[in-house]
Amino acid sequence: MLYLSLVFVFILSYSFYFYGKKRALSLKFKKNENLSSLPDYYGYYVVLLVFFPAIIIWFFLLIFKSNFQEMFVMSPVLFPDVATWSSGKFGLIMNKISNLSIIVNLPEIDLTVGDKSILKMASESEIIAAKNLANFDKIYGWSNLTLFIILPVLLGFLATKSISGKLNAQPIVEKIISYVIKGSSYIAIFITFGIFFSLVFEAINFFRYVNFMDFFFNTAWNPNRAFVINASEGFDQEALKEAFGFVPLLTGTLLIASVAMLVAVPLGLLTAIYLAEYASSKVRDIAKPIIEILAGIPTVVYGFFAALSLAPFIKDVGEGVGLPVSAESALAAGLAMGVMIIPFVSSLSDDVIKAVPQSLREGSYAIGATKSETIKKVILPAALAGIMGSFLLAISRAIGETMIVVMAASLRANLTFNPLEPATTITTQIVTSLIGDVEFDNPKTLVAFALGLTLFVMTLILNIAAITIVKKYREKYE
Amino acid sequence: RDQINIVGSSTVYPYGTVNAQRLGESGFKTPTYNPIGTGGGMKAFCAGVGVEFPDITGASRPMKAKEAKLCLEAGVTNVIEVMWANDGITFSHSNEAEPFSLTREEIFTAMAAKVVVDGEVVENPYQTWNEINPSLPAYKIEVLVAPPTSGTRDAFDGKVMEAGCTLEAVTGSDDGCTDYREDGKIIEMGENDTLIVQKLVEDPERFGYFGYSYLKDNGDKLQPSTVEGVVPSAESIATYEYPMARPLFIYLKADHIGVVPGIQEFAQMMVSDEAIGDNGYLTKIGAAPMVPDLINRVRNVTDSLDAMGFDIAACAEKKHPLKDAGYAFSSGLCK
Amino acid sequence: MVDQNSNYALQTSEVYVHYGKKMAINNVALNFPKNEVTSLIGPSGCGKSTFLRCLNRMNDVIDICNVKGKFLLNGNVDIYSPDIQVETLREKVGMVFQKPNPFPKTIYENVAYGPKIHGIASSQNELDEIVKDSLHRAGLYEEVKDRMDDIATGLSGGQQQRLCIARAIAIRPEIILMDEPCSALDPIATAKIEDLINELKENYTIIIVTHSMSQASRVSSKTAFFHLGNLVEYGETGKIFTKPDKEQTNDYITGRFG
Amino acid sequence: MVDQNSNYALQTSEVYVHYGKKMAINNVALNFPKNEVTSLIGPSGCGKSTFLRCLNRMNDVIDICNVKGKFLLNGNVDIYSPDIQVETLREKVGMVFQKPNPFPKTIYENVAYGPKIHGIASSQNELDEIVKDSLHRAGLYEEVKDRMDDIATGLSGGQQQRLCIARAIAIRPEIILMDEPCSALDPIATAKIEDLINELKENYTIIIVTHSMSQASRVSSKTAFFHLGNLVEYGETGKIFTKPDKEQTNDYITGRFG
Amino acid sequence: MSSLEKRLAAEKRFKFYGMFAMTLSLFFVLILMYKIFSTGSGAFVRTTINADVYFDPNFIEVSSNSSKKEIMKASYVDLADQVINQNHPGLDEENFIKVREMYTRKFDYQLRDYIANNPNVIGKTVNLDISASSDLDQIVKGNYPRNVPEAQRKINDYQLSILDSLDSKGKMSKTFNFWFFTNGDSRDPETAGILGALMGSFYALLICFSFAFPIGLLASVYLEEFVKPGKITDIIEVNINNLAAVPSIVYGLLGLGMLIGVFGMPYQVPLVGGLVLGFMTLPTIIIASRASLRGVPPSIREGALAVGATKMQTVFHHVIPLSLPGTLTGTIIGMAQALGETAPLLLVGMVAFVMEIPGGAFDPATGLPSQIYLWSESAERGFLEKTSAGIMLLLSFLIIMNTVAVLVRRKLEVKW
Ligand SMILES: Nc1ncnc2c1ncn2[C@@H]1O[C@H](COP(=O)(O)OP(=O)(O)OP(=O)(O)O)[C@@H](O)[C@H]1O
Ligand SMILES: Nc1ncnc2c1ncn2[C@@H]1O[C@H](COP(=O)(O)OP(=O)(O)OP(=O)(O)O)[C@@H](O)[C@H]1O
Ligand SMILES: [Mg+2]
Ligand SMILES: [Mg+2]
Repeated sequence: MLYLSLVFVFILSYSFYFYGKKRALSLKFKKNENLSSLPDYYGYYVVLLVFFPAIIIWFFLLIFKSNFQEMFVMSPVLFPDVATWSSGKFGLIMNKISNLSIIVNLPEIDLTVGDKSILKMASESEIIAAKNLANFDKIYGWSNLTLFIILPVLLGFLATKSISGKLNAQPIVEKIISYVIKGSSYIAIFITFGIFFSLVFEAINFFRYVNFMDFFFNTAWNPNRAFVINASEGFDQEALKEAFGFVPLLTGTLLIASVAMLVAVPLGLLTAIYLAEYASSKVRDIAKPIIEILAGIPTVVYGFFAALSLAPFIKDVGEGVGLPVSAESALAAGLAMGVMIIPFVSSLSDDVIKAVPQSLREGSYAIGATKSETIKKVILPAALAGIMGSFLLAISRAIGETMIVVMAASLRANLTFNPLEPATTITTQIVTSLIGDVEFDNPKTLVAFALGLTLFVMTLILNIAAITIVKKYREKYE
Repeated sequence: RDQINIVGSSTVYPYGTVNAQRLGESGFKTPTYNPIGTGGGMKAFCAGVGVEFPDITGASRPMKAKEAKLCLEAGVTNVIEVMWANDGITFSHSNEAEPFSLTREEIFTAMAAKVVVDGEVVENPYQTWNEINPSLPAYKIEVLVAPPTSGTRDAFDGKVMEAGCTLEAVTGSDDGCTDYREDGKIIEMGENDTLIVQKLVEDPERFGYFGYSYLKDNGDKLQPSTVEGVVPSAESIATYEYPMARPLFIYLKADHIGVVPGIQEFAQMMVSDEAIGDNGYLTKIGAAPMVPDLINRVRNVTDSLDAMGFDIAACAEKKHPLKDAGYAFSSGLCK
Repeated sequence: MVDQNSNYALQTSEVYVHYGKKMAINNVALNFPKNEVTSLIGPSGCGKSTFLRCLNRMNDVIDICNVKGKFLLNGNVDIYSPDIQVETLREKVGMVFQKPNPFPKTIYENVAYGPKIHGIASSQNELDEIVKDSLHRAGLYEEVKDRMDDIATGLSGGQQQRLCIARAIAIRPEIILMDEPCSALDPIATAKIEDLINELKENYTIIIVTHSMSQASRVSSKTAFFHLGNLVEYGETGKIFTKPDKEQTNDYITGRFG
Repeated sequence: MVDQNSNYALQTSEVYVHYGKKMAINNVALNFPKNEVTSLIGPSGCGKSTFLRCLNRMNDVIDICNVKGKFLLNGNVDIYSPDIQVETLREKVGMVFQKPNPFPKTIYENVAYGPKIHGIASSQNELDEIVKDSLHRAGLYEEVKDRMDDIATGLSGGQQQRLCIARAIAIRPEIILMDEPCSALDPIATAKIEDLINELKENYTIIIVTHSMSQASRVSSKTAFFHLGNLVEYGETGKIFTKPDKEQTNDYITGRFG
Repeated sequence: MSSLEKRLAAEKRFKFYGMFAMTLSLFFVLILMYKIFSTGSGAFVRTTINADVYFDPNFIEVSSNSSKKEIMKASYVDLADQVINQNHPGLDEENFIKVREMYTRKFDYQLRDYIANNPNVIGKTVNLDISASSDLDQIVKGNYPRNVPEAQRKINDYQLSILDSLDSKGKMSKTFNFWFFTNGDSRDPETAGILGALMGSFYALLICFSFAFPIGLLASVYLEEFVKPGKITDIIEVNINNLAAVPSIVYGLLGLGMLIGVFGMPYQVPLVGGLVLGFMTLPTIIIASRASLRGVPPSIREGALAVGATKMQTVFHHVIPLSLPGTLTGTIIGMAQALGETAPLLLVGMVAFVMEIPGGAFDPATGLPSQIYLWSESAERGFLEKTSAGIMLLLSFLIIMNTVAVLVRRKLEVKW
């Protein structure tokens, strides 16, 4: 019903587009009126006048349905003390009534045990309310449908009638569309704020326990030290100081992400180049989607692969040449992660390389450049911005990955740049902290928010730096 | 909403879901269970009364006073505590290797950052088990442990590391009893027990600890060490003779009973004989039943929906009816 | 028939080119004498560019383009033989395209690109010299000498075209293929390019596609007239423009065509 | 000074154009009489394209391009006024670019695009007719009539240029700006386009950039000579080519320039 | 000449590197696929025990003319016990329990469904393949060894002897496990299916796509085509790049804090899961889309503008179609990632035990990766192969999704 009506809106809008355009054209040709806008715009004009109200109605009906129900059902006649109920209780009773409303009119045979159990616990007035609700739903459904069909159609016809040569539809339509487009890009900002606010309060709570400086400059990460001495004294301040040192997480993140990028950048970029420039279109058509699968394999698989196949292998090799390798190593995690993000580099770069105009290639070949020279000197520079974008996505993905790290590199924070040792990353610690059994306001849990916020601010700074640099090097080409 | 929503501990998850499924088979909608950890579960559970909040939370440790406070603040005043079984933490390794018989002190000595040697506190010098006790095999010391936020780790630290701690005698405080050594012998893993099992199989000299149910299902691969001479089994865990046992809980939101069908039935089923009796469906997958008087008590609770003295307001003040009852777990209640 | 005559810089015979199924060149045989300028003329779409692009195997890069025929460089090198290095070939046979296609790099780099990859310059100074000289010969130097580090795509149409000429001659090819090199140029710039061509032909062989009869007669000694993919007539430029053998040619040059 | 004279299709004055800091047009004032053809000539890089692109505000799309000046359409419409709809302007002032830029769509769609968005055709048949007619006038129809559904970028250089002309005239603009429309065309195709221009000028105003003096004198009644961003001279074509007022102009047309 | 040889050698090397890189990437796919397939294929068959089932009217509460509803509601536990007694005559009570454990616990459901489909079978005897319990199944498939001491096995010696005798009578067989495709989750591995999770993921991805694709496309169009570079674009650009680097779990926090906490959306439902995944995918799409918008040459825009198209029309008619392949690549990759993510789903409640198959975006559901994660965490041996099979299904889902996108992408790609 809900979905059907949505589909209906789209079909309706689509047909009104043609209707509006047709009307505009007939004005122009049959009545010889001068149109002040391009004919398309009259079509869009009608569409917008149909689509937006319809969508708004749709949302309205969806969101406020429960309010209407409540208004109708929760009458003080049935529930004299309804005014005194807390909203939680109100919601519960409402929920009970709507559960009941589905079953009150059913014959005995159709009732399941669960139905019987709520029937048994329902009061007389609740059952009456449920019956009311069932009736209400029926009426509401029908009235919705009519409202929903009639209003947009009516609006559509009115809008179409209102079309005249003088009506300048274009600025109206473009304004609306440009608001939509603008809005779309502002969503990114809203999401950013959303994230910021989801993190900041708990992060502040964390910093009430742990000193700012200790967090950022301590070199030991050992949340286990954060224990309560006793009820009155709270946390052992000395121990807290040593428990949350951000530095080893940062180095771990950098270490593992670098290993991953060392795998993904050359492999991905070379693959992209091969696919775009050398491979036949058949090979490209097949290989590209297959490689894209790498991005979708659940990370558990990579985790098991890294932990049970790669890590022991690295260990054996390492011990073979006399290097001390731990069974859990940043290398194993980084390698697996690198494989995972190959398609981010390969597929996206492949696309931007493909988009470089053919005439540039020809220009270079004509000078006697080899393919590889052409690629390195002409094509890659021309596609640089896009390729950088793919690196950015890849590294972002690498930083965000947790499962592989937990499984293959352990959770031990280790201040090292030796990839043969265990290491852990910021994100991994965020996840582990969040889903543990520790109570919510323990710094062990709260640190997740502080870590999240730190990471957020860090990448923000990096991005600002990046954009300032990139702006200097951006090349436009024809 | 007519479907129960359970959140909470991943330790309780296997039991809670089996029970949920049975409830579903008996004609209710099958409840859903989100394993977001005991802490996360408590937070969601205590967020308020109303259909948008969970009805039940599973916990691998008792509710803490702080959590009770949170519940109270959000108006969740009627909570029923159902302590329904016990779990044992086993210290296991591959059954390809020689069996181990350990004491808690030995485990502590193998794992702690600082230990006492000749009456002095020193950095842990031990590399192999037989250096600690010559009767043990000469395996390298390597233990896979759960992350610091895990309940299993918490329980293990409390029951083994603190109990076996030798530092106190020298330093006079229990500081550092739960500090693991940081020389790579202790490997912190995520809460992925399947992986830990596989890693243990790969390297038979490694140890790991996890819930009893994992051992049950991986009997072909793993063997538990005896601790203080006791083999972990349903009986030894139920009686707390096995020292690494802990109780498991579910908490019901009383205000939701009657609104979302099946909450009471769920709890009743969970503590019924079919579930945690000798051959019960939960017992079979690793839950260890409780001693009879506790069972009777909890069945009473679920039948009458009388919390039997558990009161969230009291809990917020660290009071609990069983706190002084002398059970091994009593001190942890409403801590 | 191709005869092994080394007086010819390029000899072609039995050339057929197809784009997919569409035929673009139909059995053309044409030889290009050394150190002379040959013009290719003919109505738009007749296959001049296509033919020209065969001569340095530029058509290889178009997937659907299929080239058949014999092509001999300097009387002995089969340019379509598998042994041939297409890069060397193109180093020897330079090309200026119909649509100017400067790289999105600086003006300097555009010209320096070829000499750099071929290692023509032994020092930075020499490279600078080559760039300057090439730009100068293409008649562009004065206009861009202060903007060497600007991106080349910001040049005007005619400037771009001259830049592409400069780029092509910077590697000093033996043969230069020019596809309407003066189409976007004013008379003066055109005259400069024609001077350049006259100067170059002392040492190089030049093949030029042009729409301007007068240009053809000014610069070239031989002219080939194409029509609908066929080589209609070939001969001394003077003869072609004064008394062609074929009716069609006559029609075309007198503008009475079609 | 712009005087409100409706005999002019376009009047411009005090036009300055800068690319970033670089000046490209320096204080130009030029009026274009209705239903006549005006040629813009001048050496490469002198700002002809730049000036032309001001007339339909095409320079708006180049970020660094900064246009100042007065532009009046039909004696009363200020084309740079904020009220003006640039699309309507461009519908009235069509343009053919120096480098052919067909859309990577089919040949048919390339031509049909303009009429479609402007709702010029009332039926599919009429649209077909417009497309056919436009291609025909641009002298391309015969060559492409069997390939209407091929992608236009597969056409030869000259074909692309004629396609762009067809595309521009398909929307029946009042003024047509042509930036070297015949640069890639052979004499016959050129003649066709010149015929087209002659035909169009009955109803339309045409401004054409060309490098060919002969073309300028063949098609245009007025000629403007640009040099280094300045308008050097403007007048009757005949006069400009026979006895120009300025030395510079004389030098240019006699080819003694630079 | 030697310089040319060097260059050609470099060319060869470069091409080889490219080929090598591609082959290596493909090889990784192959290895991972092999890993998954080798353990997962077992989940597609299940062990069955052949038995003659007499649909004894005495043990069935319904008759052949009962309505389907009645049939579905009745209990068949007694019938199931009866069948086992008939198949293994002479069991005492203790052994009966042991033998019962060899059959699937949902045996009675299997009987029920059979009757529901063939109501007139009552009173007749039919030869049926009855699903074995997962423990038995694992023994038969060799995933759990027989030769460990009895105490370490879930199937004891007595049950093994029964198994062997059934086997020697040719009563053990294997059938295709269609339950895996038609059931929701279950804690009995033999009846656990993927459909619930599949639908959950489907709805979530649908929401994710409907949110992220249009918004991503429009946002990139705005940034590339409509605003002059300046402060605002910089802010948004930094923002988007930054969002790309936000770990997925933080998006989970956002969903929990904002969507559920502030906007009061329900917990556990694909609507919220999908939106969160959409937030996460958005930057990927925007970044990819911007890169490909930048690749559209300005001359195309000028061509359209010159015939009087508005900016809007130019963009929508010419620029977007040309950039769509790149946008689609970003979408494919972003969605692939979204399909494989567990962490953000965890926080909005979509990692859960959910048996019921969701009927829409507002029903409690779990997703494919969550299901895989949950199974991989389960102690029961039978879930091991389910995990891999689940992954196989996820990959098939992914491949279908990709194929559609690739087909669309190929249709849109114009060579020029
Ligand atoms: N996008 C641009 N960015 C910077 N400079 C430009 C740009 N376009 C043109 N110019 C410069 O402005 C001047 C005038 O260019 P314009 O294209 O108008 O010349 P033109 O007269 O059309 O020459 P041609 O006959 O070669 O096409 C030239 O010096 C050119 O280099
Ligand atoms: N890439 C291509 N795909 C398909 N057909 C093509 C392609 N390139 C050229 N053609 C066709 O081949 C024929 C010859 O084209 P060519 O470019 O050689 O003509 P031309 O003589 O150079 O013409 P112009 O003087 O207009 O440049 C034309 O009909 C053209 O449409
Ligand atoms: Mg050509
Ligand atoms: Mg120009």
